[in-house]
Amino acid sequence: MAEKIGVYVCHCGSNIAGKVDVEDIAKWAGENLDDVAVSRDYKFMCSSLGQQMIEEDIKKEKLTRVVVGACSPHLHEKTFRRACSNAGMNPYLMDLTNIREHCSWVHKDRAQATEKARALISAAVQRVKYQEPLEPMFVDVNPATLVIGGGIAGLQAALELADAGYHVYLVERMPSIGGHMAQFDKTFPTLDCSACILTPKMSEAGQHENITLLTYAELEEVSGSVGSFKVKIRQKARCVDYDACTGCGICVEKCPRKVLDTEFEAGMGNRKAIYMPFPQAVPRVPVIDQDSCIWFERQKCRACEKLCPTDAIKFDQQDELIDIEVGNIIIATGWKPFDSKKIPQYGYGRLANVYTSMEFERLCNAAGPTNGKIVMRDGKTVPKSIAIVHCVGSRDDRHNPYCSGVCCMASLKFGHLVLEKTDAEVYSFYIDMRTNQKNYEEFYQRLLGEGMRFVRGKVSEVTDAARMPTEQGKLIVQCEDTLIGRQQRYPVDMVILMGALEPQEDARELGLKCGISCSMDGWYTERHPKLDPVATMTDGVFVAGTCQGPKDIPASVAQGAAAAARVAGMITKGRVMIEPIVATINEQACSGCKICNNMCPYNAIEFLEDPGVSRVITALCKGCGTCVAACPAGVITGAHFNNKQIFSEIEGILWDALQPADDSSPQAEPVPASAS
Amino acid sequence: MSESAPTNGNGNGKAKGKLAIYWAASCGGCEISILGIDTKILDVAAAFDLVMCPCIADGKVRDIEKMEDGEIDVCLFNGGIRTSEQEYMARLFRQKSKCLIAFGSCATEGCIPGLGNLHNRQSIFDNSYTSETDSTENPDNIRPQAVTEVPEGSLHLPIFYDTLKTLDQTVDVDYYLPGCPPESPRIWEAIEVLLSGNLPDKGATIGENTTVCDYCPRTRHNKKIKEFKRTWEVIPDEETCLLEQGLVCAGLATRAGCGALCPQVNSPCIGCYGPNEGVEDYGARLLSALASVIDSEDPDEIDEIIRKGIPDPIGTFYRFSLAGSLMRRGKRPAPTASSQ
Amino acid sequence: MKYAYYPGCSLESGSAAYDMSVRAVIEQLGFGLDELDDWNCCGATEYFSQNELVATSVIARNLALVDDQHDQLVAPCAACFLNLKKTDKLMAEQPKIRAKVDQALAAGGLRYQPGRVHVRHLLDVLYTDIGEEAIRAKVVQPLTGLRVAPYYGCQIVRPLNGFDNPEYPMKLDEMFTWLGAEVVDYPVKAHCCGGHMTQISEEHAFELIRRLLQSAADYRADLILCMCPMCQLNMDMYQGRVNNFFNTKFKLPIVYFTQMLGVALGIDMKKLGFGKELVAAEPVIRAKLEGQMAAATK
Amino acid sequence: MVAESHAAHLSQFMKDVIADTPGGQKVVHCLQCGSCGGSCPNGSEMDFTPRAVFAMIAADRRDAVLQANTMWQCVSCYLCTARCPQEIPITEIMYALKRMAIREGKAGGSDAPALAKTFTDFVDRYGRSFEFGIATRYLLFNKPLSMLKMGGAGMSMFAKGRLALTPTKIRQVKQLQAIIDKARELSNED
Amino acid sequence: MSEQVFEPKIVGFLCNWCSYRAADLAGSARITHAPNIRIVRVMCSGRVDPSFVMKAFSLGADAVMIAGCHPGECHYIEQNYKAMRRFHMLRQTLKAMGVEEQRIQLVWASAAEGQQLAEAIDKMVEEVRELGPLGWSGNWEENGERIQALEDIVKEHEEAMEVTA
Repeated sequence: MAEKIGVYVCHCGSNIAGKVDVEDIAKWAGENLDDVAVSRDYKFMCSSLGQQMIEEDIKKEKLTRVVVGACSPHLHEKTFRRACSNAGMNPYLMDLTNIREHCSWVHKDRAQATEKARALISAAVQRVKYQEPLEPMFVDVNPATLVIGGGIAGLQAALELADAGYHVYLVERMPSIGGHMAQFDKTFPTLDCSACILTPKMSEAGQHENITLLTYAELEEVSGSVGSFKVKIRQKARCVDYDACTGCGICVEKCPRKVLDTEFEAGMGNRKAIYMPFPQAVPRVPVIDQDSCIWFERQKCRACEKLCPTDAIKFDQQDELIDIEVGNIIIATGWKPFDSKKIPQYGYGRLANVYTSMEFERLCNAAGPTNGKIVMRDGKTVPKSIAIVHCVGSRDDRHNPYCSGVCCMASLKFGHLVLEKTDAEVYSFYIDMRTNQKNYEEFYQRLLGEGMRFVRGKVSEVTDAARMPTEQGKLIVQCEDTLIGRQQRYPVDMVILMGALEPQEDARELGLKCGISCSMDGWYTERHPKLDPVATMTDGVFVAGTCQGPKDIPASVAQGAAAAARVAGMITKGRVMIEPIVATINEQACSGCKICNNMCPYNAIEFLEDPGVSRVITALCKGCGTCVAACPAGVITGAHFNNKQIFSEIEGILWDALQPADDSSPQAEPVPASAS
Repeated sequence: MSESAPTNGNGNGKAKGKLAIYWAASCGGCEISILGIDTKILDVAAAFDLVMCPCIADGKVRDIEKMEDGEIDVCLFNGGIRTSEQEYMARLFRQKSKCLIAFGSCATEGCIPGLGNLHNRQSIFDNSYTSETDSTENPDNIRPQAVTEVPEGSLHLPIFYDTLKTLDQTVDVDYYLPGCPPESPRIWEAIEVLLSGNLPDKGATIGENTTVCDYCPRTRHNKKIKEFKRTWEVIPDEETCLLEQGLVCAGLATRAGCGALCPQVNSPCIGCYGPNEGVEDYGARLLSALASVIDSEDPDEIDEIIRKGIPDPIGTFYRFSLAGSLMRRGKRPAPTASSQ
Repeated sequence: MKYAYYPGCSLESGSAAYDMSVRAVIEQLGFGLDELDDWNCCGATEYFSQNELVATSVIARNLALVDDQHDQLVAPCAACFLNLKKTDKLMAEQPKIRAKVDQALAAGGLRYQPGRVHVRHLLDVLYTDIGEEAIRAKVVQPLTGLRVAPYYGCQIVRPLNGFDNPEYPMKLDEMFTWLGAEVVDYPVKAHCCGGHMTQISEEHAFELIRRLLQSAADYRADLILCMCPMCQLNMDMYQGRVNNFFNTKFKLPIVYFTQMLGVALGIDMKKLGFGKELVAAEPVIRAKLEGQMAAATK
Repeated sequence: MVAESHAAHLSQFMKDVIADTPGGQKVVHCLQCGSCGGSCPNGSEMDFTPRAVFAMIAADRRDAVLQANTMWQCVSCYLCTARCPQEIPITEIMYALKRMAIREGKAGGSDAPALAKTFTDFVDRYGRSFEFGIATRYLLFNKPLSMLKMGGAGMSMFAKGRLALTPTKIRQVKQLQAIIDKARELSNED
Repeated sequence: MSEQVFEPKIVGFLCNWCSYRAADLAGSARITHAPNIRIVRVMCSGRVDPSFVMKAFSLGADAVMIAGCHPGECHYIEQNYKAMRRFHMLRQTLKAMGVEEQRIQLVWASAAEGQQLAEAIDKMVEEVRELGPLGWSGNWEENGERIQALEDIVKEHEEAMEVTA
């Protein structure tokens, strides 16, 4: 039975009509394309009047299919589907073709743009004939949520959800929650003490009845999909009985093995083989670092075990796998600092008094290894001059092309702390000062007033090769002062490298487990950079904080809260709709060749041994269609993107390309009459 | 044409039906396969009068020409259309038959003669008639001519086309019977269907809707291919899927019907039974499936694996189906001049 | 495939010591290096300053002369190495330049397919292809006690070398630890020696040379190892004038790394071209290695 | 990469520089960070640092750039290129500016063009460079005074057998000259 | 369209998540590019069946672009690698049929790369313009002598009839 198709071409004001002859196309479609019953153009098809027009036509003209030529389906597909639904038509019998973003907005020549729009409309008309009614699927949402990462973003998200009454599993790789923020001394621009504002949140999370804290634990595996994820967590062996330990700290005190703390203290201080990373750690349960512990090294010592008043030390503890079920996942895994050794001309690792910014954070932290005294590597000399080098590994195509965003403000903070605590001169070597958040520019002004010196120029090198007596024994920072256009050398005592914020080493790997992707530079990709910044392309997986890109504390907190709000919304609604765009296998025809099974990264294609055929587990299928294209027997169908639909679309899109004399169709032949 | 069943002459007292078998560009193997139905040929003879079968019985074109349109009940047409005479015969049988069946791989998808579509008339003739080729002795460089003048008048030879076409690219076809050749038991099954009167929809392939793998007894695991091997390079293990051993086995894309004869004797399927039901392009399917399981994410390595393992992609993917594929042929330089 | 050798003009005259020591060392290591027949000058930086196409065509002739038996072209001179490598890259990546260079080469009856020849610096070949094990095995005179300052200069390590860090190279440092020398890790080892500036604006060049000598002296180096004729020339020939100009007293021998490698391999110093340098190296080396050298000769 | 569609908006000088430098289109991405000017071993002697030159190119200050000493002070050490965060082929741009200055007759202030010419003349003729000939001829014509200063070192070099008095000539010098002639001819076509 | 300039018709199969959005972005940023590409949206470059490409060629397309997320960034984790493998196999096969390599291109463009996609399209259009029309849909037409020959056969047979009659 022939379809009755309605074609609706939108002017979008002059956005489309300015470059595409929409009236002509609507008329042409009505007259020339098969099965088109109604064809109209209209000023704004997405307006309520435009939608109403479509709805009325569906009812009055008994349309069976609708084609809209307007903007991107990413913008208004839902709108027009709803209109069709309202008129009683299955929404999947509508096709929206993009004659704005892909046509009128990007082509200069009106005639050419019109020709292209015609082809696109023709394609949609051919395609829509073969579209099939589909029913959306719904799944229930498990109200528990997994938050990965116990930094400030993850903490915020966890607390928001827990306070709203929902259960949260908070997984943190380190022995304590707190993240990078716990390492900082002050926070810009307000200069309030980082620990003072963070630790209340940490202990709240530690005690919250709705939060299950899993520290010293990592995500092992995720399966399932939005609403019902099944997650495996690896609880690494602490060698300390979590429940028995009271956190008294005797074990730490008595442990004879000191090791360099490259994590919390950024290599500036030591810790014991059994340790809590810092005094305010949550939970207050130490862990044994098996790589440094004398017992694990040569089966001697056991001092901690002997002295523990509650017998909490368990050397034979093993890693444990914990299975949990959640409805949503929030990833808040943060960042790692750039390895400044990658820029050898800055001398880090070779020149003693070149510091990374994390090292300097610990150096000026009152709870740090020097109790906040700013001294050089010898542990006593107070520097007389300090150079702060911006953009170390940021804004640099050889390392990270992006701006790390927070370093300008962090340098101002460092400048302030140095000026407050010492008599040293502070130079800041910058390319552009970026201080564009609330009260940031004011902070810059403040530092100008405090006498911090600003040199506009990217530092070329830091060297100990003196050229003149005044440079002897100093670190010389060489750069072009671009504001005066001359090469300059600044002899200083200490250099701080403001290293870039980089994605975590295993960000891609974790992303793969959760089914989300990273952009070129390794940060997680959000669903939409402006309008959907915490959702991802995978339903039920959200991102918050710096794992999505460099950002400061206020932005991380805001994102953590935003992600929590999105999850809370899903939980409140109770069920979630899944697009019915999935693959199905015709099991009768399947020969069980097993080409498709490995095609699916979601393990959505199972092999049924008994009949020897494959079957798609609909709930797991994400609808990419890769198996459809791979099936050698052609027995897998991809809903809404099946072969017939796409072939027809290709036919339509090339309606004007076919050679006039095509002798392939026997009917068009001049058949010579046989002798009779 | 397919609305009415062929006349059933099986002792119902009705007149016997008329059966024609014809060959165009083909090897004759299809006729041999018909004879392979053995004593059942007697049943066929009981049901039909054989009005034409150049391979095994006498029959005159002019007798066919004299028939009424639709007078022949069933025509089994094998071979592709390579010359004007073959096209004429295809049209003639179309006109005179109620039910025209593309019989065998050549008629359905072009088969081996269709590989000529990588060339054109000029290059095929050059190759066939030039003394420079080892197998040809033609010192006077004599070429077939479409028209030869003799004292008695002009003699005409059919012209040779640049492109071999399948039967359905030439005339309307009612049913398809694939295979190179169609296996005798499948032929008998098809005849039974025709005799039963319980006909499938027009355009259907009379055969199975599954692939050779369904009949292949080998065990299958994960498919990941680092290297495609040529048949002479390995003696395959007899238990495991040949493709998983690196051999290009076309069984997964090829319609069942043969009973997986080749894989059962340790030889990979070459795809003679053509595409499965509903597949538009056999080669594209096989190509897509094989490429999908290449075990590399490096473009250069992928290219290398393909170049090394599949030096002749057309011969691998389109051995039987080039003429019937979406692309139909290789790029033709320019239409050849009118002289043959 | 075999290695072709492109000595470059300097090694024919001014830097004969480099050439002699390269050949001696290669022979001692049992490695084949066939001199490219009828090679021409790489043009240093001078053609590129005037006409890019002529520059690349002149260089491409050398690449085209490499026969089918050879797929590696080894250059010991920095400028030659960079120019050969740069031309191969330009031809590979810039179709317009390639088309014209093809035409120019054709005028001389030659052809070059970019990428066919791998241009290598000698250090890379010694370090990577011959390698630590083979070199260590042949050391008969360890350089124990000798403080050497490896000097890489600029063009070898930047920007196309692909075998070492362009900013802080280490391969030569490592090689000399194999030989037992004390390697001085001084900060200017990849800074510029002034290149042809000595010809154009010598005061500026003197300052650049002074920085290098100063830093090596600060780090108490006994001698500077170099791997480019121009660097050797600038630091050696001009050392006296630098001293006059700045009123300094540098007396640092500047030798080719292959010369010292040769010493470690036990090759006679005459065969290595010692004595051609203006700041004499032999006394310094003998003084530092005396005891051992005597022991070795026994 | 500069999109073709944007190239129209660049200054004429910028367009010329891009056209004359392989990979030169990167120059439009200059951030003005100054890591080139800061790194240059000769940077303190330059009229304008490379960074400033790029700003001047963008501002179409052709004469000021081509008459400056900047590119002639370049020693081709590639340190700027290695450090440029935008991966601009700075050394190659310096070569391009040298060529443009010579072509447009603006390279007055430096001896470098003369040295370059002397050098390549010898190579054109012999196929090899000839240090003694280059040095004497260049100094004779350009810096007779410094020849006296050089005398001592030159004599020592000679004494050490490091200065050849006769040039080496390659066998197929005709072939080389044919290549050079063809290349000159082709480069004049643009 | 101008008579002199050949305007190639290119069918683009673009991934819904990246390159299709890149084309959207090119639109909202008004990055003009050649109108010769006509876009078919697929959920993933992994959905692109080689037969889609062949279908497009057989129907008269001069070139086909397949565009997906950058390797390692696939919305469906790794399906673009499958697209890559098929693309290479397909390109080799088409090459054996005489279709120039430039007529089938695989492009990676993230949703943020409107500019890059537009450049890739422009570059491809120019390359294909240089190659000229593909004209595959007329590739199997026989020349006029075919009809003549068929008519000759009919006539000959008629004559033969007459003789026997």
